[in-house]
Amino acid sequence: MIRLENVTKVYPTSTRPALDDVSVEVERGEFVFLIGPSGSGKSTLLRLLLREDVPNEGNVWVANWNVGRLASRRVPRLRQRMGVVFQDFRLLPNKTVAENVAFALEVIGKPRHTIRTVVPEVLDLVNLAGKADRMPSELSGGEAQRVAIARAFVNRPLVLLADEPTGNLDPETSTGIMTLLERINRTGTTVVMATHDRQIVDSMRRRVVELSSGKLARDDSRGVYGTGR
Amino acid sequence: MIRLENVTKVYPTSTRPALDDVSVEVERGEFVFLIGPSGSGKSTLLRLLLREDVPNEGNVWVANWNVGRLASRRVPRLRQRMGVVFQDFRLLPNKTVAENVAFALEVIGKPRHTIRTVVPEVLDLVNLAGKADRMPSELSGGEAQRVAIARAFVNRPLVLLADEPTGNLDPETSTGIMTLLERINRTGTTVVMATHDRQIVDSMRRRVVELSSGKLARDDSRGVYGTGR
Amino acid sequence: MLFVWREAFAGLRRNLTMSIAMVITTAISLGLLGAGLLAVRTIDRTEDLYYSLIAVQVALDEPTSAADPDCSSPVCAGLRDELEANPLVSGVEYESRDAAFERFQRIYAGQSILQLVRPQSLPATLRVTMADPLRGTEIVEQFTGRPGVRNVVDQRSTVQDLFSFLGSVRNATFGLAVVQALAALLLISNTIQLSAFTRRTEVGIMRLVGATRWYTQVPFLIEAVVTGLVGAVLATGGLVLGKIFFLDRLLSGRLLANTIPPVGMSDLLLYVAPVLVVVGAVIATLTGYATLRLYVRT
Amino acid sequence: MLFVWREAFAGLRRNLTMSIAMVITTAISLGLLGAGLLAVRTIDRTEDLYYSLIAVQVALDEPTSAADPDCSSPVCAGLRDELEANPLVSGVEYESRDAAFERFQRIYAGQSILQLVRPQSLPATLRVTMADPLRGTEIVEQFTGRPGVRNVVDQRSTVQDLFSFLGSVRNATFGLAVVQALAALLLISNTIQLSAFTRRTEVGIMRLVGATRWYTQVPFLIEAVVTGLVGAVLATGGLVLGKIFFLDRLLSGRLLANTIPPVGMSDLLLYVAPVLVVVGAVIATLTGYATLRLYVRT
Ligand SMILES: Nc1ncnc2c1ncn2[C@@H]1O[C@H](COP(=O)(O)OP(=O)(O)OP(=O)(O)O)[C@@H](O)[C@H]1O
Ligand SMILES: Nc1ncnc2c1ncn2[C@@H]1O[C@H](COP(=O)(O)OP(=O)(O)OP(=O)(O)O)[C@@H](O)[C@H]1O
Ligand SMILES: [Mg+2]
Ligand SMILES: [Mg+2]
Repeated sequence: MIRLENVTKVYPTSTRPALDDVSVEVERGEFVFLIGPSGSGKSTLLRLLLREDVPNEGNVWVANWNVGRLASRRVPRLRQRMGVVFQDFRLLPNKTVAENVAFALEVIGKPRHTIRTVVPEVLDLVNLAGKADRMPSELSGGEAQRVAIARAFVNRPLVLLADEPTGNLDPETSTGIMTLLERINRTGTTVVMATHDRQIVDSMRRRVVELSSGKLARDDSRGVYGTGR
Repeated sequence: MIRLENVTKVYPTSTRPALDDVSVEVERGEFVFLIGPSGSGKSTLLRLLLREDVPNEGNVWVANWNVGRLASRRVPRLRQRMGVVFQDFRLLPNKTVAENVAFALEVIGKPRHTIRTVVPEVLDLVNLAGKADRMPSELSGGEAQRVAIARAFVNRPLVLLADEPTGNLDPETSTGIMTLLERINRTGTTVVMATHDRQIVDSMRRRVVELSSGKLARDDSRGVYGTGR
Repeated sequence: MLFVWREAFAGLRRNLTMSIAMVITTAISLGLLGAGLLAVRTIDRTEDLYYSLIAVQVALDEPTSAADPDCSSPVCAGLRDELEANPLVSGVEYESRDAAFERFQRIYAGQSILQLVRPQSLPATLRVTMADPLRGTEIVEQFTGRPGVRNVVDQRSTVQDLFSFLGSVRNATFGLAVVQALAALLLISNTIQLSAFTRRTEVGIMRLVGATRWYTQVPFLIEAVVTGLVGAVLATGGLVLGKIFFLDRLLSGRLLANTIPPVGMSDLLLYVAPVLVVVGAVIATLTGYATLRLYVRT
Repeated sequence: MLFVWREAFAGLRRNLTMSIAMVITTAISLGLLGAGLLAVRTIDRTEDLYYSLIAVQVALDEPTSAADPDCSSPVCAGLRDELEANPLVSGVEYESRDAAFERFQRIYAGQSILQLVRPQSLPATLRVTMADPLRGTEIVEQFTGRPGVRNVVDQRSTVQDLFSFLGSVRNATFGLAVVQALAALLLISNTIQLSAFTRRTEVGIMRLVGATRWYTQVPFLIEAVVTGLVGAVLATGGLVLGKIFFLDRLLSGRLLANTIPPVGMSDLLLYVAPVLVVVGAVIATLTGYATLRLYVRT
């Protein structure tokens, strides 16, 4: 489903590569934790998968797309099959919670009546049924994160990328989110989640890919967070 | 230093109060963890201290200012004596890392040469000495958070408010940040920190104020995160 | 599709003062263009009017003028026949001294110069209509100094002054229209850039969620085209008001009356207005498209 | 302080096309205002010119005109003395038939009407300069029909046409200037709102870090004032070009030559330009200030 072949990414203003000769393969339906200290390149890896940026060297494959070499006008189709939860939410500020979630469906041309039934279901799933008409600025950090998850998941993507989706959540809500992601994963969606949350990684016992200064440091099929601290 | 007297805050678009009759007092030089599940009102409490919003009922005192009743033109003076680390960083997007930190000094009219010596020191303290000329968009999440901390601390505030300053950090960096905040606290600065990080709270053994649905649920002088999960 | 229109009008509304300024500037620009077109049209009209009137006048000398009410004298008839035979000439008309005096009285009715002129000072004239009005000088050369001829005048040169006046007016309006159009172009381009800029985060997010470039950009284009069209309509309205309250008064004022033909409402609505609408829409679309291609990366 | 200027110019640069559009619109508006002021000035000048020239003309009858080269006949001398004694009259000048013919030849040099007029058809005239040009009709009434008088004409009324023409031009330029000023105001106000809007996150953060309202808003105000000033300078430049390439040609063109006095460069630079600079700066400042108070909350 996802394959990185010797991928290197150097940001123009930076001297040290953010990703350095990384090769990883993720099968369809896998659940992968992406860990590593701050600045180790986790977000960068996810950005390459989404074609927010292109690698300097190596190839990035998602499904059958060679993401790094995709023509710009093909990019929307790729993204329509992926769901993303960003570290900083990235909700549309002028749309309500429900409209934000609906947008991911509008973009792929889903008919109105489908949207009207699917959106409330998904909001219910993330425990935000009562806040459908709030604007993003009127949400707490954790609530905004759950809206972002709802939007990423609503169009049943092939791959779901999540960049620290529990970063701003209390342990209880985090557990809820993880249960949700597991459920999504069980429907066949490949999930790649960058995280710092030791407890979650340790308790779930899924595949762990660790980056360190842009290099692949570890790839355990049933890993824990690590030995530090 | 900080005193909340029966403070209630209801957002216009919301039915349930975000803060409900909360009374707390924090002495000069204290270190307080503010905990509670997502949406319990932590950020709201900090917003009231900073006069980003005013309470519907009750009084908020910071030093000798009655914050809720302060004339608008006095607000800048209040804020100049406080340092804040926001949940979403809030760095100035068109200024470099160094300029962002310098801005907090410019605002209080510090002379140029002072700024030129103090800023690199503080950046060194948060381990960002090499990234002084980066733009905020070129930072990883954790790096941005450290810039925010540097800016909040650079003008030696009376009170430092931090809204989940370790939310996006790996355990190691988190420990570094906490050491930093403790050091700042030892210089006499009152620190109020909202967090979800169980490990940090449990290991530091400081005062813990817990909110639950806007109500004060607990106030332990040497508390732990709680019993859940 | 609905989304696209919703966004376009939201864009215009979101920034109402900006939209108004943009529409006004576009309207003034198009209005000036329209005024220039009207000047051109009027010049054409005036030329038509004068060219049908303009003739080479062969004034006859005193004896012939005094004695010949119908050009029956051999001198007059000879001149007339010769003129009629000339291939440059399309027609010849005889105006006797009495007829000339009557016309003079008509033209200068109520003006003090009338008191200075008596019938005896006016000559009888052969008014020669030219097949090609530009070649009047040839007739002048041919007939000057002939027996019975007092002098020969080509009226064309006297009308030239009027045309140079109208030409100046046209150039000035076109000049202003161009400067103003520059402002309008910049404004339209700018509004789009700004719309795109203020919404760059939003559009960026949309693109990340899988929206196509077309989907996010068409609203901006519609904003531009609507501006162009509304501007054209307002410009036409402004010209109608200008015609009624300024031009009609100016041209019926005594200084210019009977020298410049009035501007017809039909010229305005059937000739100028459609041009403005088309120009407004096309320019706005092109500006919008170019701006999106060149400046809007997201 | 340095910060403030840095931000203001960064603001203008950040949005260059917008700034240009804003400056052009302001310049055109001020330019039209200036053109209107010039028209007013020209009307004043023309009035001055004509009021000093305008006189009541007492034309003498044929016998007196024919016989009297220096107003020495009793009829003429009597009329002159009586006029000079009249308190409404500030001066009387005698123009003999020959002098009148010379002047006529001078004014209409090269025009066909010259051929129609002979000395005999022109009367000798007493040109009466009025102490109060508006009361010419009283002289007309008093002297019409007196022995030796052919007729009495108050020239003022004939000049009225010219003034109504100039008045129309003035009204049209002022009208356009007002509409354009509206656009300029909206644009300035809007640019500030936009500057503030695009920077609202930034300004919000600055305020949270303790910046005062003044500190964050003054850059916007400076942007507006700079626009107003640059607009005024460009407007003046445009008027200078307009004067050289349009107005001078128009007024020296034969249709209007010798009827409207030319517009002097000193009028433009010493009278109109300072007004434009002051108006531009003041309006921009007020607009900026009002916009910040009313629309910019942060
Ligand atoms: N746009 C950019 N321009 C230049 N350097 C960048 C840019 N984005 C990230 N970097 C650098 O690349 C490195 C990796 O960044 P990345 O965001 O991938 O880290 P991360 O693992 O997501 O960290 P965190 O856990 O703090 O979010 C960092 O050193 C960062 O400074
Ligand atoms: N501007 C607003 N308008 C309306 N409701 C708001 C607004 N801001 C916050 N709320 C609501 O107030 C409640 C408390 O929000 P707050 O941001 O204080 O929570 P929090 O404790 O910081 O949560 P988190 O840990 O998720 O950041 C939430 O239910 C939220 O939906
Ligand atoms: Mg990251
Ligand atoms: Mg919060």
